Amino acid sequence: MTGFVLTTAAGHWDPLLWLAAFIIILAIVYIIRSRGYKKYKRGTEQTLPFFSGNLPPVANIRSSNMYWGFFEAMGRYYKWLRRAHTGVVNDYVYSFVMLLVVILAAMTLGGLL
Amino acid sequence: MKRKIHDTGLSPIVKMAVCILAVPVATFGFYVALHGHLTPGGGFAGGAVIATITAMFLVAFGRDVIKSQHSKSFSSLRTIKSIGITTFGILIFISLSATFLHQYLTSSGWFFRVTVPFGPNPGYLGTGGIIPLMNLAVGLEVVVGLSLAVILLLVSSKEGHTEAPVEKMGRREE
Amino acid sequence: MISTPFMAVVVLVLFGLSAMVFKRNLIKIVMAVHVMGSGVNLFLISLGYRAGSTAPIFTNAPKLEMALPVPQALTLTSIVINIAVVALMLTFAALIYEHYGTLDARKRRLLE
Amino acid sequence: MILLEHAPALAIAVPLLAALATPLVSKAGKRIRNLWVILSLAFAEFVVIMLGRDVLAGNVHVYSVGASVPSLTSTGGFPIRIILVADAMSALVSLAAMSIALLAAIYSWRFMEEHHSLGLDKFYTLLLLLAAGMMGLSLTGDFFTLFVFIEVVSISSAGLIAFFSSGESFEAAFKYMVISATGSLLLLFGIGLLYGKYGMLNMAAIANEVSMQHSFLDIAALSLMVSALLLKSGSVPVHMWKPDAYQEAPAQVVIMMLTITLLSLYVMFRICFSVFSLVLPVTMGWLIVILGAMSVFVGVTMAMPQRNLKRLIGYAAVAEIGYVMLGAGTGLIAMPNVSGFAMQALSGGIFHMINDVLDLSLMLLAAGTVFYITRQQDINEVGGLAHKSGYLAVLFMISMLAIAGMPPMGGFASKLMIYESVYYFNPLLSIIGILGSIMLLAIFVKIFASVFLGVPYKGSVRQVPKSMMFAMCVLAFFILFFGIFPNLALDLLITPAAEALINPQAYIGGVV
Repeated sequence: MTGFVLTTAAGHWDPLLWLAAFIIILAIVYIIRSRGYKKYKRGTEQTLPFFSGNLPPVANIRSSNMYWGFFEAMGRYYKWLRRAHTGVVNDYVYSFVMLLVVILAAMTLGGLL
Repeated sequence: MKRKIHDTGLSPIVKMAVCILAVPVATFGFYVALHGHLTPGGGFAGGAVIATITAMFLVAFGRDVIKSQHSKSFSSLRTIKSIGITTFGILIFISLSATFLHQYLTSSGWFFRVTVPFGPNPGYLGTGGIIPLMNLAVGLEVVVGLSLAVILLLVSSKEGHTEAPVEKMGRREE
Repeated sequence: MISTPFMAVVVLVLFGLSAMVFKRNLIKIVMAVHVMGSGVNLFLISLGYRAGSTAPIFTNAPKLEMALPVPQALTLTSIVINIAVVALMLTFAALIYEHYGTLDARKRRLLE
Repeated sequence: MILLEHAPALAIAVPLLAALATPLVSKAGKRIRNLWVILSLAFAEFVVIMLGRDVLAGNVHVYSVGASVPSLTSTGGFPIRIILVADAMSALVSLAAMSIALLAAIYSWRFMEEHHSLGLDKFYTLLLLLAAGMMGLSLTGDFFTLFVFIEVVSISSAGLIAFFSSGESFEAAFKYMVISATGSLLLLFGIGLLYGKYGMLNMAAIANEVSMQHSFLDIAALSLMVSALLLKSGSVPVHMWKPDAYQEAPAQVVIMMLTITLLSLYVMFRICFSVFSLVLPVTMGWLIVILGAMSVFVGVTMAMPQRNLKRLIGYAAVAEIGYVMLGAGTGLIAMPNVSGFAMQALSGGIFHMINDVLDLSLMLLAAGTVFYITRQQDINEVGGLAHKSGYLAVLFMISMLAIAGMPPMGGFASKLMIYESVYYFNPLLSIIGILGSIMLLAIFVKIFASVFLGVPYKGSVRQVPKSMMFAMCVLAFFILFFGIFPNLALDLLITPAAEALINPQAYIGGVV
């Protein structure tokens, strides 16, 4: 076999070493878990997750508003991004023509330098 | 069955003319398809010419000709269509002896019995290799494909809102 | 002086592109694609032009100086492909009209 | 062996013949048609593997269609001949494309069953036509055949996008078709320019000529072709058709469209590296790298607020294309003497091309299965599925970690190579790439949490069929394999492909 070390130009990375470390850490975690209190009664309210007193959530967190903070912070950028992403075919062709013009200009200038 | 066909569609003169015309149109379409590599045309154009016959029959005999055998004929038409296109597929593999699409029939005199030197000639069929065979396969597929399209357009428009002019012509006659 | 077919090609292609960018109606966009396609085909044909030559068909050819057959073969294929593309786009436009009730490119349901 | 001699042409002709014969075979029954599709694709996969092994043995595999002897490339008599060239890079790409097509066919056995009213033989015909087009795109050595196969691929994938005939799918298919038609027409215009100047259509023959005289015409033709191929690959300014198309198409068709984007990137690199390498101004490399960085950033930021899962994966695909362009573009900038970091960037980019296809395909198949078993479309109604189908949650987790580039998965090795080499080249680009990876992980953690964790799902859930599970497990196996043994994949597949791209003389020598 050609060995398992991925030698990149600036160093190397050994996946098997990483796996070995991962398994060792899993073993340690399992040991810590197994030393826990074993005489609890399964299936009673003892096994329910503790929501600091109030009722457990009925529905999941709606997936769309998990990162609302991020959208607030980048507000102006997202406003511009939403405006740029119209679903209209004409704007698709317009951006393609713009790309073509930019590449043509860059290549001709590049060619002269 | 006989009486039902005769009362719809255009006048009997037109029906007779369409029946007579069908033969020359078919031969011309077959000619265009077969001589694809010599004269302009080829499989697609020849098939389209032959497909006009179905359109002519539909116009002359009215739509009810189709209504009677509605769904049964379509599946058989589709099988003929796919037979045609599959022969085209097989023809790609035929010349596997040398390489794909190798024109090993050209001027080998086997199929068209004429060996033709390279250069201008008075239009022998042999110069085409397997192209005439491919044109025939594509022609068959296009004939059935286009006539299916015409039939489906007419049949489906019946449920649609437009009233086909052919219908009114027939009724006024009785 | 650039010979006239190449100028016609530039006009056709630019016309097609500009119609696609500015026209709102879906059918007009399909027509613009077809116009651009024929512009590119004209360009391919005019590449193979030789002064004073006949069509490259061997059947009792009057003389041996013939126009280049290869661009004409390319154009044939490109025309057939153009038909298929335009036919497909017209069926989509018809079905969009059936579902949306309008052919305006701005009325769309697929948002950003 | 006759099979090996005709391998490139067989790889294209077998799916084509299977596509043409599917309506006929489906008369015999549904199971026979499904078997026919999968067997023909399996045979084509076998042919491609044989071709790959032969090419890795060192020789560029050349096949001229229609000549009396397959390797007759000297143009006695007929000046123009279609020549299929398979060197290490194209063998790698065709192998990836055909295996994804095979998995898509296996996946769609049960996935399409409830849509039989829409006429499944049409679906399988288009699927096989798409596979034949992909094979043609990756093996062709001739510019005009490249244009014909790009059109075959565009038309059949537009037809497949509109397969679930709802209003939105027609709109997505229409937009895709308009964009692909304009792109390929301009590609044909560029090819016409090249034909006008050199009188030849063969890539290698033109590469041989281009080194001698170099004028503005080459630059114009090159930029036309590159912009058309960038459009087909969906990099930033022209990426907007991708989320629409990925949202509406059935899951397994989206996988094949994913491979098409990577194939058009491969064709662009083939043109830049092999054909125009000697005359290429350095600005082309810079253009690709900058567009790559932009598509990473825009793709990731646009994917954040999405609600529809497949649309979100579309934007993630735009970001993944950005990584490939980032890697290979750096290799392109240091083109004449590609050494050290540039070589690593290029092989990192190619390695990421393969990893990206595997990760996103697994994610898409998992998303398709989620919608198959719960019959829902929006991720907000679907919740707590991990209780019902644990395996699906594990597979989704694997694909999520792979896309974000976490260690045990394949994505990590290629992204490590790209970041390291691009950092030495220009730190800002590498920082954008790393930022993109982190945000990709954040997005998919959000999706995983809302779809799989939380309150158990109330609605009725179907059992994940075996064929879909098999397709996903094969993908998961390859992701893990490339993750744990990256240098095995590197030495076997990637470095020969990178070397094949680097020296155009080998590519030209094989043909001319």
